[in-house]
Amino acid sequence: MKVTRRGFLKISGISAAVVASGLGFNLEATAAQGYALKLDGCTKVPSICHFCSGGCGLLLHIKDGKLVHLEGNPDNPINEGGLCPKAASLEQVAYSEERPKTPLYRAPGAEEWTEITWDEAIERIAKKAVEIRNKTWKKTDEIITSTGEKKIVPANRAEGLAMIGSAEVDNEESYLLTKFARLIGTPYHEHQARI
Amino acid sequence: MMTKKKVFVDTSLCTGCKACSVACKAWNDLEAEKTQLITSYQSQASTTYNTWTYISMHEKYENGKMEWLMFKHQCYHCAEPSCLKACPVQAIYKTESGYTLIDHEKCIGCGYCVANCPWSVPKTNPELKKTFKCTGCIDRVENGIKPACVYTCQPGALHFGEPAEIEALAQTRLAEVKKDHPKAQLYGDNAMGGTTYLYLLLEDPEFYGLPVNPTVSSSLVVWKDWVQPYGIWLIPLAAAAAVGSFFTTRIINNANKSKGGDLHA
Amino acid sequence: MSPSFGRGAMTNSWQDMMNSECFLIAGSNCAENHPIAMKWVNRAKAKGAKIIVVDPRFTRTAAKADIFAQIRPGTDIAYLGAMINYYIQNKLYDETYVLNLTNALLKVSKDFKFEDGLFSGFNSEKKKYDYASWAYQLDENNKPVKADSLDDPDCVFQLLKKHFSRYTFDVAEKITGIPADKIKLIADTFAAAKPGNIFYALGMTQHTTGVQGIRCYAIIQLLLGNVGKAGGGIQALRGEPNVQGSTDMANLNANLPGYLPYPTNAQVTLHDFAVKNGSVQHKPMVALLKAWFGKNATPENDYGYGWLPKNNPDNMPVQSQFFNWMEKGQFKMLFNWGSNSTVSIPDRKMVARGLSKLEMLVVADIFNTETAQFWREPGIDTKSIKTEVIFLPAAFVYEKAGTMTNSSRLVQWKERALEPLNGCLPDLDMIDLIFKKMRELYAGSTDPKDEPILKANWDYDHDGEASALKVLQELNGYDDNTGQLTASLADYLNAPIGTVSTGCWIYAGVTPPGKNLADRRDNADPTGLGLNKEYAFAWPGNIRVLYNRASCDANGQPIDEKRKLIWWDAAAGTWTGNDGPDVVDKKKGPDTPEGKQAFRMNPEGVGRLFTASYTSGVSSSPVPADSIAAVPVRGAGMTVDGPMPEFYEPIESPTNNLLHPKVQNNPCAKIVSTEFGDPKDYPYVLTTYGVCEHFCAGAITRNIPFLNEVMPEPFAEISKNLGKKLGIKDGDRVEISSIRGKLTVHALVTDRIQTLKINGKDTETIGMPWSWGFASLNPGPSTNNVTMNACDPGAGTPEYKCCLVNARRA
Amino acid sequence: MLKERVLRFSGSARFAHWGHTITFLVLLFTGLTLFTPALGRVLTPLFGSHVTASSIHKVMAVFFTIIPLIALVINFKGFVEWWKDVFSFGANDIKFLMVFPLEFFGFHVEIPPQSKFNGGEKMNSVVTTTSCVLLALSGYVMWFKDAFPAGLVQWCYPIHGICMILATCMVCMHAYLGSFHPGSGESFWGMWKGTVRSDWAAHHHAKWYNEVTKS
Repeated sequence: MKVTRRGFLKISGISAAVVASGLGFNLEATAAQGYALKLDGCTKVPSICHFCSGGCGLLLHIKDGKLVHLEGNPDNPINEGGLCPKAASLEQVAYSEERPKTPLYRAPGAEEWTEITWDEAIERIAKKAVEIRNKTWKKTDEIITSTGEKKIVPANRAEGLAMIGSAEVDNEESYLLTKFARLIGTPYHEHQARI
Repeated sequence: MMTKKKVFVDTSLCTGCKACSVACKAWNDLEAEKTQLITSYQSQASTTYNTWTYISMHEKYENGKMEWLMFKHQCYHCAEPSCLKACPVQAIYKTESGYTLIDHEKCIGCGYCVANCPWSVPKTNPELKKTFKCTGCIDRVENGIKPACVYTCQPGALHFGEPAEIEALAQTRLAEVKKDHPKAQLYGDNAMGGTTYLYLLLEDPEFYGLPVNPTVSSSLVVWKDWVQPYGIWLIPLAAAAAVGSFFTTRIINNANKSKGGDLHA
Repeated sequence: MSPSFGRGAMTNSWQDMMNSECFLIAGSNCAENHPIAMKWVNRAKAKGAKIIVVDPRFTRTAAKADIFAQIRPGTDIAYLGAMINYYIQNKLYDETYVLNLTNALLKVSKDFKFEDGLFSGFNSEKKKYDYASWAYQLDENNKPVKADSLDDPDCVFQLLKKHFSRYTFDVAEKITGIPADKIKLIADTFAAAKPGNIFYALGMTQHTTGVQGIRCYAIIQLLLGNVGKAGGGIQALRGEPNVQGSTDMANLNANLPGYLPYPTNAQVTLHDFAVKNGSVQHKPMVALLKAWFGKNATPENDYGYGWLPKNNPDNMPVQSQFFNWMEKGQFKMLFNWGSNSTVSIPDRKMVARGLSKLEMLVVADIFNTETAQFWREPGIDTKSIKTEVIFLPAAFVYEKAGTMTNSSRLVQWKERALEPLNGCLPDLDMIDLIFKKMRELYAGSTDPKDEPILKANWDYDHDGEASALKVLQELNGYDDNTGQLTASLADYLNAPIGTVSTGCWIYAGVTPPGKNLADRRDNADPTGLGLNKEYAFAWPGNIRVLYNRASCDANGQPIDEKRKLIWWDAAAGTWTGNDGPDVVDKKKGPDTPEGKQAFRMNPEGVGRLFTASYTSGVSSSPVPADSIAAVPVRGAGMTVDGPMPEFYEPIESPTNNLLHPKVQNNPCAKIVSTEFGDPKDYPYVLTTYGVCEHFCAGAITRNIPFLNEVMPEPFAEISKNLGKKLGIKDGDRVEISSIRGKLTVHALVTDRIQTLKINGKDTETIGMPWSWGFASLNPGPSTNNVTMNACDPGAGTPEYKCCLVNARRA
Repeated sequence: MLKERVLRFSGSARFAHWGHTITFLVLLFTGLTLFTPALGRVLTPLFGSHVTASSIHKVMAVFFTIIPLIALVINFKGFVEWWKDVFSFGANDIKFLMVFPLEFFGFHVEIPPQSKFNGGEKMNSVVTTTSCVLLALSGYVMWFKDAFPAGLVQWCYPIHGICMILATCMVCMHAYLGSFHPGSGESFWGMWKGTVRSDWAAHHHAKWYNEVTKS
């Protein structure tokens, strides 16, 4: 048994607090020794669920920088502590082995990922974005006005850059995505709100 | 002192979201299991040593009306539990809050409780040789927090509290639900001396695959109340008879000898 | 909703659901996809509220319903139209509300027509409408002409009555498969128990007629007088944690933050923009430019307006069209933030085709998604794909500080709870680093094209990382004169143009000096109505129930004693109440024209039963040729495919349009897929959806073992009749195929889907969840192999909810 | 004549008897650890732990089942004869059982002529055979409880216990009678060496002795 050992030890800890008597338990001993709570000594940090748009409150119980338990925030008036199965499972993301440990790079034609550093990743992205931006810059458009004339107007678009933003990130991030996209010249900025 | 507690499972409000099962695993650090769909949206077939509570789903289509009923399974924490009675090493005990717990220091994983629970709730981990089941989140309850399943339930199908309050709520809900579901009934209040988990069912217990009138089985009564306390004395009795015979035969023989009697051997 | 009420957002809140007397849940399966809703719905139910569920399947939500109706996917407008018709014919509407708070009395141009399934003004070449004939009759002050009574043949009410008179219960039954008497029962139940609340989600939007379906809801709620009231309204249950916020922040090509219209290439100057969009958009645009370019934004340089890239309105792809554009070679590089298109785009094979043509794909996500690994999907020739891919591991929600905005516009702040795992970064830092690196690469450039990058106001550093609070404060905005954060929305609105900045004007007031209102934790609810006014911050201006002026009578007093939201305090001369008053001006009482407006974001100030084209503030006197054009005040939100809803068959449908055979589908729909199936080969209607245990494309949830346990695999739900016909038993494998692709999954043969009688013919529905893909701990076939990509013309949402398929035992 | 011996038990029968004796005793003591908590407290330390006790119990259970099966295969005829004899309960056997208690405690009584097995031995054989079969069956059901209906499994617990008690009682009596009872001494050698003294056989199992000697 791999993971459950922790649970087993905890439970044996609980039952160890109960002194056996003729019937197998002793009420006074139970009351006196109590049941250890794994939340004892944890700091509580509220957060918000990352799934549907309910905005249910999460409460993370943290000890020594480690997540001990995650459950609903009883003080959040939306969910009053309740959580759906998705939210209730969120502690399994915190230390998931499935989460990549570094930025990953896949070269053209490659069949596997290569691990790269953050510096290298940012450098590669920025250089490529500058290259494409320069290469595909569209300075003007030709339009037909309401009176039927042809007119050259500014376009200022980097036609080769596109961005799929996100409903999965925070407002501040989402806002910076919009700002970033428009500043570098792409109006081709969409996200999964439509789907 | 912790007073007795009760949990009300209002199946009429349960949406079958399974958050209770997930929250139970998260709180108790239970391992996720590999499953597949069984029927409906149900993937967990029974309690296991890593799954202490789960939802079963039951579909019914009659006269053009569809019903999709949910049932939450976990340890009922009976007042007079069969498992406790069956346990040969007194590893199972009751708390003052009404919970039935397994002391894992003592538990030897023999599985006697597994076989004798009317709902087959406890399950033995063959590697650890320990038996596991819902603890009612005793560590939370004793520290003034609701059990993990009750705490997480969003649709409000689970309620935790003092017995009187819970029973009154159950009666109110029953009266309400009866209007639409004439077969609605409470379940658990009369079973096994009264269970800690009290249910509002929308159909007969059989519909959910539940024993209608769960009691301590007669086999367990025969075993634990007759055979074990009284039957066992036959052995010393037989042994005593043999010992008695050992002496009486010799005494009588000696008497016979002195009378000039004959010896068999 | 925006064209009807003025704002597109969910009108009420989750907690407010407990105040309802009746729910019409249609196009939402909230027990599965918004489980929190059931907490509050069940509370209302316990108090006696009725629940009506209309869905193609008997769902976990339906399991809690008092009335359930199984509908053929994509035919909602038919039965909703019948409800509207029934309410009008039988005078079941709230007459006071309709007369005072809607545009029922306004007269529409005599040029307006509806014939053979088309409204007047259709351009068949562009597949677009010209709105000219959808206008009001205007008086000399450019105000719409008001009829004397609802009987005036030109008034909106009569047009509505005439339009929907074709929608009888019998017609609706033939189209939808719902028995006529059940539709009547739904209509009666919903009209009888007020306030009534309507929920919808992707079940309504993911159609080529999605916007018009929502318009039906708006019309019903306006007729019944349910909007602006506690327990009433229309709840657009948004699908993702911050989809409200990301829409507010304009991760969309047609907007800038705060729902500003995106400037098109014809709007060369800021003035052009203002003329086109009205003064109400002019000010926030200037404030936004000041936020973006700081001191470099001056009146002299049009506040840097010229630096914005301009949209070419003839050529703007929505997300599901992006991949076609890549395949055609226009896009060379794609930034993809937390989105898993390889699983989520309908007719998804086009995604890999598109991504293969890129020079570089950048994916930021928590887990290594199918999209990041598109080049190694089984069956793909990996070596031939030249796309460079960079995957950036992102911090999870509790590993970073920031706000998210929930469906009911509640902006909630969270602190970082855990350090990011493995040193991964919040998306905020990634964007910050990439931008700063690009700026470094452009340093010293004198090319005008590089000016927006070099002149941008971009400084979010704090302790060596980007600070979310600094960004939130930029959203809130600053006052130029004091250099201080703007204290409230009112302060922003009252400031002269060009003196305040805000990155998103509707968030103004979220961080007044020294405070962060999104981080408020006082959950007190003194009214018991679930307003929780001191908890976090709801835009706009902390209003919890939108349009709440409609909860008051003509004297400004609450109509519903049990559910008091706001009122006019005559003694104090101000609007006040339990909620923030949603009024034009708090000081303007119910006897002023402003004080009567319940829908202040509409140019008419009333709810729009008919979405007429109208711009307020335009002078009717002609503009002198030599002077510059005057700036109007506010334009109306339009529904591009008609001012009133009309039923059209889904693009792939098993039957013909009963109302107008010549116009089978929405004439404006954006068609993206290239292959369409014939009902003869693909006789069954497939509808797709999510399940409670997984989320969207499953990139996160399929990597969570607990969730894989409770929902281990995808499946197809079929009726027992179809099961018998195809020889499929519960638990067998079934192959579902469309002309676009196929997949094989576990079959659930169930009574929860019944055979429907459509126009006299038996019609089968098949249901499948779509959250699986080839990667993760729990891989499975993607349902979007078979779905079809054709979008609603207004929202750009693809029609996931219906396509034609075949099925066989596998 | 005094020195003459008659073959009473074949090798396979003796193998089965003693094999069963050993396995039964081990099963009994390992099993009793779980019978009542008090017994458990006393007996469990003998085996170290419940886990060891239960492992030994399971291993022994297999031998306990296999041994008679092997014997059955080797000497099917012998088994059949045994069963034929023990299950043919006649008037003499009843008479034997009626007077046996007196004999048991040492009173001299007239015993009617007995076959190869006397009424007591027959009863022992019947009861132990039945108990052993039931013990084995119920034991396997409890061991592999997932494969059987819950009701059946539940009944196996008392059945196992009852059979254990009956079998153990029989074992006590049988062991005593076969060894220390003054009148049955030679029967021990019958099972140990296989042969018994002719005179003892003639006295105790006249019917059988007559049959054997005739043939």
